[in-house]
Amino acid sequence: MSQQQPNRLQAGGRIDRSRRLSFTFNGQTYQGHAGDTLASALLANGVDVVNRSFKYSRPRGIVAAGAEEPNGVVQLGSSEAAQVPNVRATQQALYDGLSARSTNGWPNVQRDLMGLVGKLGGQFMPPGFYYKTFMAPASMWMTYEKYIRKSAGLGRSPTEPDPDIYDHMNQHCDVLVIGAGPAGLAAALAAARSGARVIVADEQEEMGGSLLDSRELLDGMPADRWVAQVLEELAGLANVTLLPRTTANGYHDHHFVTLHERRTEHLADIAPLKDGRRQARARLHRVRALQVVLATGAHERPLVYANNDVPGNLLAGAVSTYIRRYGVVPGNKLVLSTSNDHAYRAALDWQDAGREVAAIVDARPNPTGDWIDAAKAKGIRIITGSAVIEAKGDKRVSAARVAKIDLDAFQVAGKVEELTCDTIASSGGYSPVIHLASHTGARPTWRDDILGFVPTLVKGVSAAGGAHGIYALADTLADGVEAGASAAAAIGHQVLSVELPEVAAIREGATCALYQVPHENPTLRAPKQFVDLQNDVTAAGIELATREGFESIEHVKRYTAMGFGTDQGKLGNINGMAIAARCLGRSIPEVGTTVFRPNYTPVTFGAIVGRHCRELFDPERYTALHQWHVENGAEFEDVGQWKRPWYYPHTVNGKVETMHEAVARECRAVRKSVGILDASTLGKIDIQGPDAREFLGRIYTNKWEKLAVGKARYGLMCKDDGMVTDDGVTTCLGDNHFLMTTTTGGAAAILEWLELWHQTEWPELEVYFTSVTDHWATMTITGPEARHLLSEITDIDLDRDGFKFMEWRQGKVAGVPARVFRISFTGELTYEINVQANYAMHVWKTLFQHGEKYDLTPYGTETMHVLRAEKGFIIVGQDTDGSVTPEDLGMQWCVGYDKPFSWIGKRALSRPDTKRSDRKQLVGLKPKDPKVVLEEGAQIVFDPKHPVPMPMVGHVTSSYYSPALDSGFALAVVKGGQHKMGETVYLPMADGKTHEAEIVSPIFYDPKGERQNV
Amino acid sequence: MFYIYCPYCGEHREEEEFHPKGQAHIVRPKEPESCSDEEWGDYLFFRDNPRGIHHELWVHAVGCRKFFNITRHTVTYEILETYKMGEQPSITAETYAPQSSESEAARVAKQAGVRA
Amino acid sequence: MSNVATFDTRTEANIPVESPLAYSYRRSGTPAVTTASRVVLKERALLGHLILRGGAIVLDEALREELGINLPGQPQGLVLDASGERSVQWLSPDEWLIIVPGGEEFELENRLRARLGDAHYSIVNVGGGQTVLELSGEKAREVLMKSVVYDVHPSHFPVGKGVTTVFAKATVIIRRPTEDCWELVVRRSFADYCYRWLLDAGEEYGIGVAK
Amino acid sequence: MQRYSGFGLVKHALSHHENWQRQWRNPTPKKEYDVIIVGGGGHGLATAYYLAKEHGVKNIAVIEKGWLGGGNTARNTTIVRSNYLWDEAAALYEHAMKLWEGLSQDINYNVMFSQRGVLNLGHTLQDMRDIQRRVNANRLNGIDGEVLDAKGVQELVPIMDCSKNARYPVMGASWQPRAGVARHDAVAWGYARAADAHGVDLLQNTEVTGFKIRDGRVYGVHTNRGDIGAKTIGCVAAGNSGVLANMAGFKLPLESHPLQALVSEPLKPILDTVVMSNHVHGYISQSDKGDLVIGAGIDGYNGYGQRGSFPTVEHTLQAIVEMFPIFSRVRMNRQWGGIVDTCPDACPILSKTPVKGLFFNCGWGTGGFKATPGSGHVFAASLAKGEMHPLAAPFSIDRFHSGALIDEHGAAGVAH
Repeated sequence: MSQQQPNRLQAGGRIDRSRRLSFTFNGQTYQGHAGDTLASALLANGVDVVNRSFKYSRPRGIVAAGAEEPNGVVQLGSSEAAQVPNVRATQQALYDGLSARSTNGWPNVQRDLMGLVGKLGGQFMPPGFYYKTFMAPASMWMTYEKYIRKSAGLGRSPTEPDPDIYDHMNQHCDVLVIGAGPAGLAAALAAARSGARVIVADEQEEMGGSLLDSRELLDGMPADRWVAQVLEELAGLANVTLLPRTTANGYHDHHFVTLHERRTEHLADIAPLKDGRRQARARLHRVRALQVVLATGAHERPLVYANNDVPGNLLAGAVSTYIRRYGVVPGNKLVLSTSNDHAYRAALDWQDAGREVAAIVDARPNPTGDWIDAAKAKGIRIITGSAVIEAKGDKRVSAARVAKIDLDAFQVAGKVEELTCDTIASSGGYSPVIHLASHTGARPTWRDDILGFVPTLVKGVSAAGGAHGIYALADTLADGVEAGASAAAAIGHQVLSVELPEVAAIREGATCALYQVPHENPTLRAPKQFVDLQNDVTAAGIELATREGFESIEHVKRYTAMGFGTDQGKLGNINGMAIAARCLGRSIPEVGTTVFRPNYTPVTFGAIVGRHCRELFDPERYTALHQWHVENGAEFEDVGQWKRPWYYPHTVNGKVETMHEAVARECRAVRKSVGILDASTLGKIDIQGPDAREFLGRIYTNKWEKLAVGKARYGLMCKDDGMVTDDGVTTCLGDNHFLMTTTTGGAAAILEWLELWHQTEWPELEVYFTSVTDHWATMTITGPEARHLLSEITDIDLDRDGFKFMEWRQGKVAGVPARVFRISFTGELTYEINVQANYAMHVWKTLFQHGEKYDLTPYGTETMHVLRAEKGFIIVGQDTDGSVTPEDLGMQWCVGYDKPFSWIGKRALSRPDTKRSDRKQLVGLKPKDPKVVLEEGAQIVFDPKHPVPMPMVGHVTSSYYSPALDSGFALAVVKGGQHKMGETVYLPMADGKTHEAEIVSPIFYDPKGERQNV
Repeated sequence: MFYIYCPYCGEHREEEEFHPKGQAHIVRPKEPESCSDEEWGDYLFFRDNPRGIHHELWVHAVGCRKFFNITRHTVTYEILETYKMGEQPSITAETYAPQSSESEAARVAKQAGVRA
Repeated sequence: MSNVATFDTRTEANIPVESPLAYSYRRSGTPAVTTASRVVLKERALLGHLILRGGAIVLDEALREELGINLPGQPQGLVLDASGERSVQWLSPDEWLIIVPGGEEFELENRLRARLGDAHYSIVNVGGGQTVLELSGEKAREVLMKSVVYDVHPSHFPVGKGVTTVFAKATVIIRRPTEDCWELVVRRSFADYCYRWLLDAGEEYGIGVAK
Repeated sequence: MQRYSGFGLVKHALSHHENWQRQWRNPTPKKEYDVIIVGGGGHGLATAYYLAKEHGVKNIAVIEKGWLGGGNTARNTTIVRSNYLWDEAAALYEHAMKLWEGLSQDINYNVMFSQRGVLNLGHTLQDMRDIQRRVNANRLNGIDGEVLDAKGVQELVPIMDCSKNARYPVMGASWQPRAGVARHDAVAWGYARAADAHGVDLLQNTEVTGFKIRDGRVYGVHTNRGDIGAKTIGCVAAGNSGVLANMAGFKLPLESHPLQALVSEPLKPILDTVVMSNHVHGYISQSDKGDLVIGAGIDGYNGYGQRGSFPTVEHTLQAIVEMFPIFSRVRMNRQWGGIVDTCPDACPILSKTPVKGLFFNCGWGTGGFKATPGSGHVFAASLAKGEMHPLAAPFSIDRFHSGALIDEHGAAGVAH
């Protein structure tokens, strides 16, 4: 077509020659066409070297035309944020402005200095060489490692956040068809016509698979016309979803399949706006299918011969694809080395494109079949019983060395002929793509007749066509129809007949088993024969591994790194296994198989994350008062998923208070006048039923049978191992009606805990639990002025004897129906006002309207923690850690030892370890220096002079500065602490200081509890 | 990801709606105080851990919030049956044998999608 | 059931109320509904929500008498009255969600309690704790597919069905009261998260918020 | 044993690598051994090596039903650290850490132990309390570590989002500089080669089908290759421990769960430390090959299928991208699952059993790989003496009856 694209054909292929696209590779500008992949465009432009191999730095070119490509792995992106590492050029559609670079090679891929190292030093890098060296001196390893790391890796990560968005689509279907080649389309048609919900996913830019470059006719039409007809019918059916550019990456349990749809990667490196709106760069379809048809086709295997990695060595099928689909002949003179008939197409296509075929080298002594006849008819030289044993050339193939080979003796059996050429196409047969089936855990089985593994299928999955070794087009179509029809029928859909297109039968001879081609020299001395191109694994490497005793194929893989690249061994694994089998004198099935794991091809993290990122990473739960907190400058603390006000810093004289200053101010306000806390996040569970009381008695450590209507009580919950798990106040609303409160973080778990016991152990108890956490907003006003404040806006009688501590009343607050609880977590006179959340903002604001004269001060969780700690009230999860019993907390007062039912946790308290008197027990700590605020988490010792390791006897669980005491104070657990009041303990700190503290009662403030009772 | 038939909702639901809660049919001793420490420790901590058929307690946490039981194969992850609280499994390690294809098909028709 | 404290948490007084999305509207805005909007989101705020628990047979009769609606006989059932204003939804074998126009719930609770007498059941007012988001438009189903794991295909989710399921990382109830609209019953504290999620997921369809 | 060195490598290269010896033999089982180790993973091989090397036991077999190092040794995320909270756990893991530090030289096999440091992030006030508690305990136990604030974390890992915009902003971290990663396969192979050199028989493809037990004492094992006798047997079979215990007629307080992990495609060096976050739940390091190695959480159900549920992987990657927004365009190459035995207190069992002569070393949960040398070392000493080594003693099965659990759930972080 143009001078600029020396390998582009004048006509043919599925590209649009009228749409010219410009792109850059390694900084140089090239032209391609709409419909090209990056790989086809590079080949069209005669770019031979696309990369350098990572271990030996050898020049590498394009080998394949699809997902199995090991070499054409490039860095994409025209800006820093748009970088995409490790893009397979064979799967990247060309777009205008595409910018790509090789991932290895310094200073560039053409003149790579590391290549010299590879050439000279390759000898010294057998598999596992790093296990055998870099050990001395030991101190140098981190330095060695730095250089090893630098030379590894392929592309690079962007260093700026991703500008793109991604999303998920949860799909459900009757039949999922994976692959839209001949088998997949036939299966889809059969299933779709039954009315079943069908999804068809195909990884390529266009659906049609091998039909897009086929030489065969369907109903007398070119194959792609049949494809177009079928796609048109499918697209018109409401029960069918077609997903092109969509790779099935993981087959998970019970037919859950993840499909990775690339929605904009064929357009630009950053998703362009669509109708002025952002669109997802990629979408993950999370598909639950009832039936799955795997029509994933087969991968061609290259032959393993010396220097088979020099650019210009390609798969035979890829040669056909580039010529017929993209209108690109990747060279001038071809030698084809094959073990089968099918590959002959490459030579026919090559010659049809007007370029020279030097010879077809067939490993079989007497190949016969229609393709062979066609080649003969075209006058192509066929050399039988032979193979290409070595490629010549450095940055491009310059010749093929061909020789007769003895397959049984594994040796060269004749004179070597050197054929001048620039391209060697090879084919060693086909490997069904069994990856998805093996994700399910089912091991594939080897079939000698097709020289490949076929998938073992769990119920509900079927394979069609090449995916289980059926290759002839007519058979493939029939197999597809059968698979699609059976799948639909299995779930009760009536299947209509599908007439198959007429396809001429093609006579093909058997493939011979050839993996590694023998060389004149033994494998260890021959030039490198590559098995896994991306990881530079050679036949010699595999042989060496087996010599060193690595006999399991898993060992061989791991020792040589075979199959661990981004191509995951699609090209190399079977050849590698076959070589290992030969070295070990076993058959391939004896050597075993390798297990493929998801993903089939790599999947962008962003696509898996979907929109669960940034501000939607995890829900932020808000109370009904959240806006007020934001507007009033609150700093927030994450408590579970809730955003709770932590403290409210004021700006005083243009200076924002520190947390310490704000908290001190908030604490003083509560102790002196009145403060207000948004306590809406506490879990609230409505409990109704005649057995509610009995249930509470079983689930709490303390007693509930006598709690009167109108009263509230603190309760402690344990698990059956005796360890404290939650606490809170539960109120008796009616004789059969209670309101339980739980910790903020424990709400959901406790509701499930109650249901667990009710449903599994005590279904006979008549009781129901319903969460009302979100229904009620809870505002806690606390401090000496609380009663005065509340009395201004309520009709409830707040008289100290009429409405006592640990009681509740209902009435109106600020005109809103409210339940008011007189309980206290600060030790001060406290009312907790509960209103329906929709009214909360009104009530809160009304309190502030009336609160100004009382210096009503909003306070957050930090102040709440200080105030409760001054009173010795615990926070479950802070002062406990799952290893603390009620007795350890000194809360025997909250334990009903003589309750008739052996409540949850009781029995465990009498185990030897829970009975120990020297368990860690909750105490108060008074620092000897009142200015010291001990570190939370500081470890406590009795003997500060003890050498390390020092016996630790406990740790600080809560520690604050108390404005009321004008001193630091702490809660801690200390071994036997409850019997060590007044004793001194030591806290050796990281800065070398050792603090001293006295063990005291955990109640620091108002020990008699007078203030809450006023 | 499992596809689980909730015996209370009467349909298959995605695993994300459920939480596993360990071995099924663990009964809290009726007289905890008369248990030895050994018996109590066994009740608290010692569970069946079979490689094969396992009876499990699950809860349809994001759904009907009911606890129920699953008989599941711990290697293939095949769910053989689900049943309500208070019911007993019909398939156990003793009675389980990989079924004939016919009966398997019958079950799949009823609970399609649970096999893998 | 006796011995239960009932309480009308709603008042007729002219008191400002804030729906669970009040903050979200201010913070995230309300994209206008335009001709390009293929999804429309609308909050049906301040309805009366009751959770009813008990045995189906007893409750069915009471409900029919007092609300004129049968208890849904099947799991996932959603039954509406003729006006479409009142509905009862199956949540679990012993749990139902009743939604009525705001203000009717307390009276309904009292009538049900009177009729149910000493039977074992519970009725809990949860109206302050949840809100209803209505999704309509040709792409409503796509937005749901991006958000929930449950199969919302019409063949699997016909009108008259309702389920509790996973919505992004929250729990919601999804209902299909009519052909053209979906309802999400969302907990108050998660409402802002769900709102932001829906705006984000609906962006490509030009989602608009009707007020 | 052919000694490995850079010089040797050159010598072999000149002879076309034709003279490398086997790294271990493939022996025929003998009728009787002094000690049998059941399980040829890292722990089992290390046990055999130290038994032979330090305790002079001559006649040892390691019985492996598959290939050496084919269980969790081959499937973990290779993190090594010793900053555990409770004294008993810290002592055991620090014992392992000290052995790690000289391991390559000791066994003449480069296990690529890279002491690049481990960060355990804190995202909430309680996280930071727990971190301070753990680091203070580590320091008094003689284990390195310090508490960093968000700024300190950002300096160590500039590519991490430590801003306040994050959903759960990083508040700080614990930092253990001596911690790091190692090459997992090399650990198994290195111990195997070293044990073999001391005469240990490594019997692969040999599956234990039962124990020979008489009068409460073990006399050997039944295998698919015939009976093999020994009066001391140590079971170190990770995910299969429960099955083995059943064969011996007792139960263990273990449940086997899938633990998943994944790797990205290989990338040029970008992350130089190990970063772990319990709160957003993900952990990540970069292998020498360039892969980002990412660990997910434990699936909640029992499973021996070496695979778990996809949402676990989704949540993990959400956490990784939350911490490292720049990785959003990086791609996930492969995922896999191991089988981990979890104990109710997230600590292992190293213990005698009701059967005399039969010892178990199991229940490592997610902590197995990092403990490999230490576990092998103390278990070897225990088998040699017939009494549990002092560092192993607290990890007896008895604790589940007495209540003396070592509850690492509490504050140490579950993820590894």
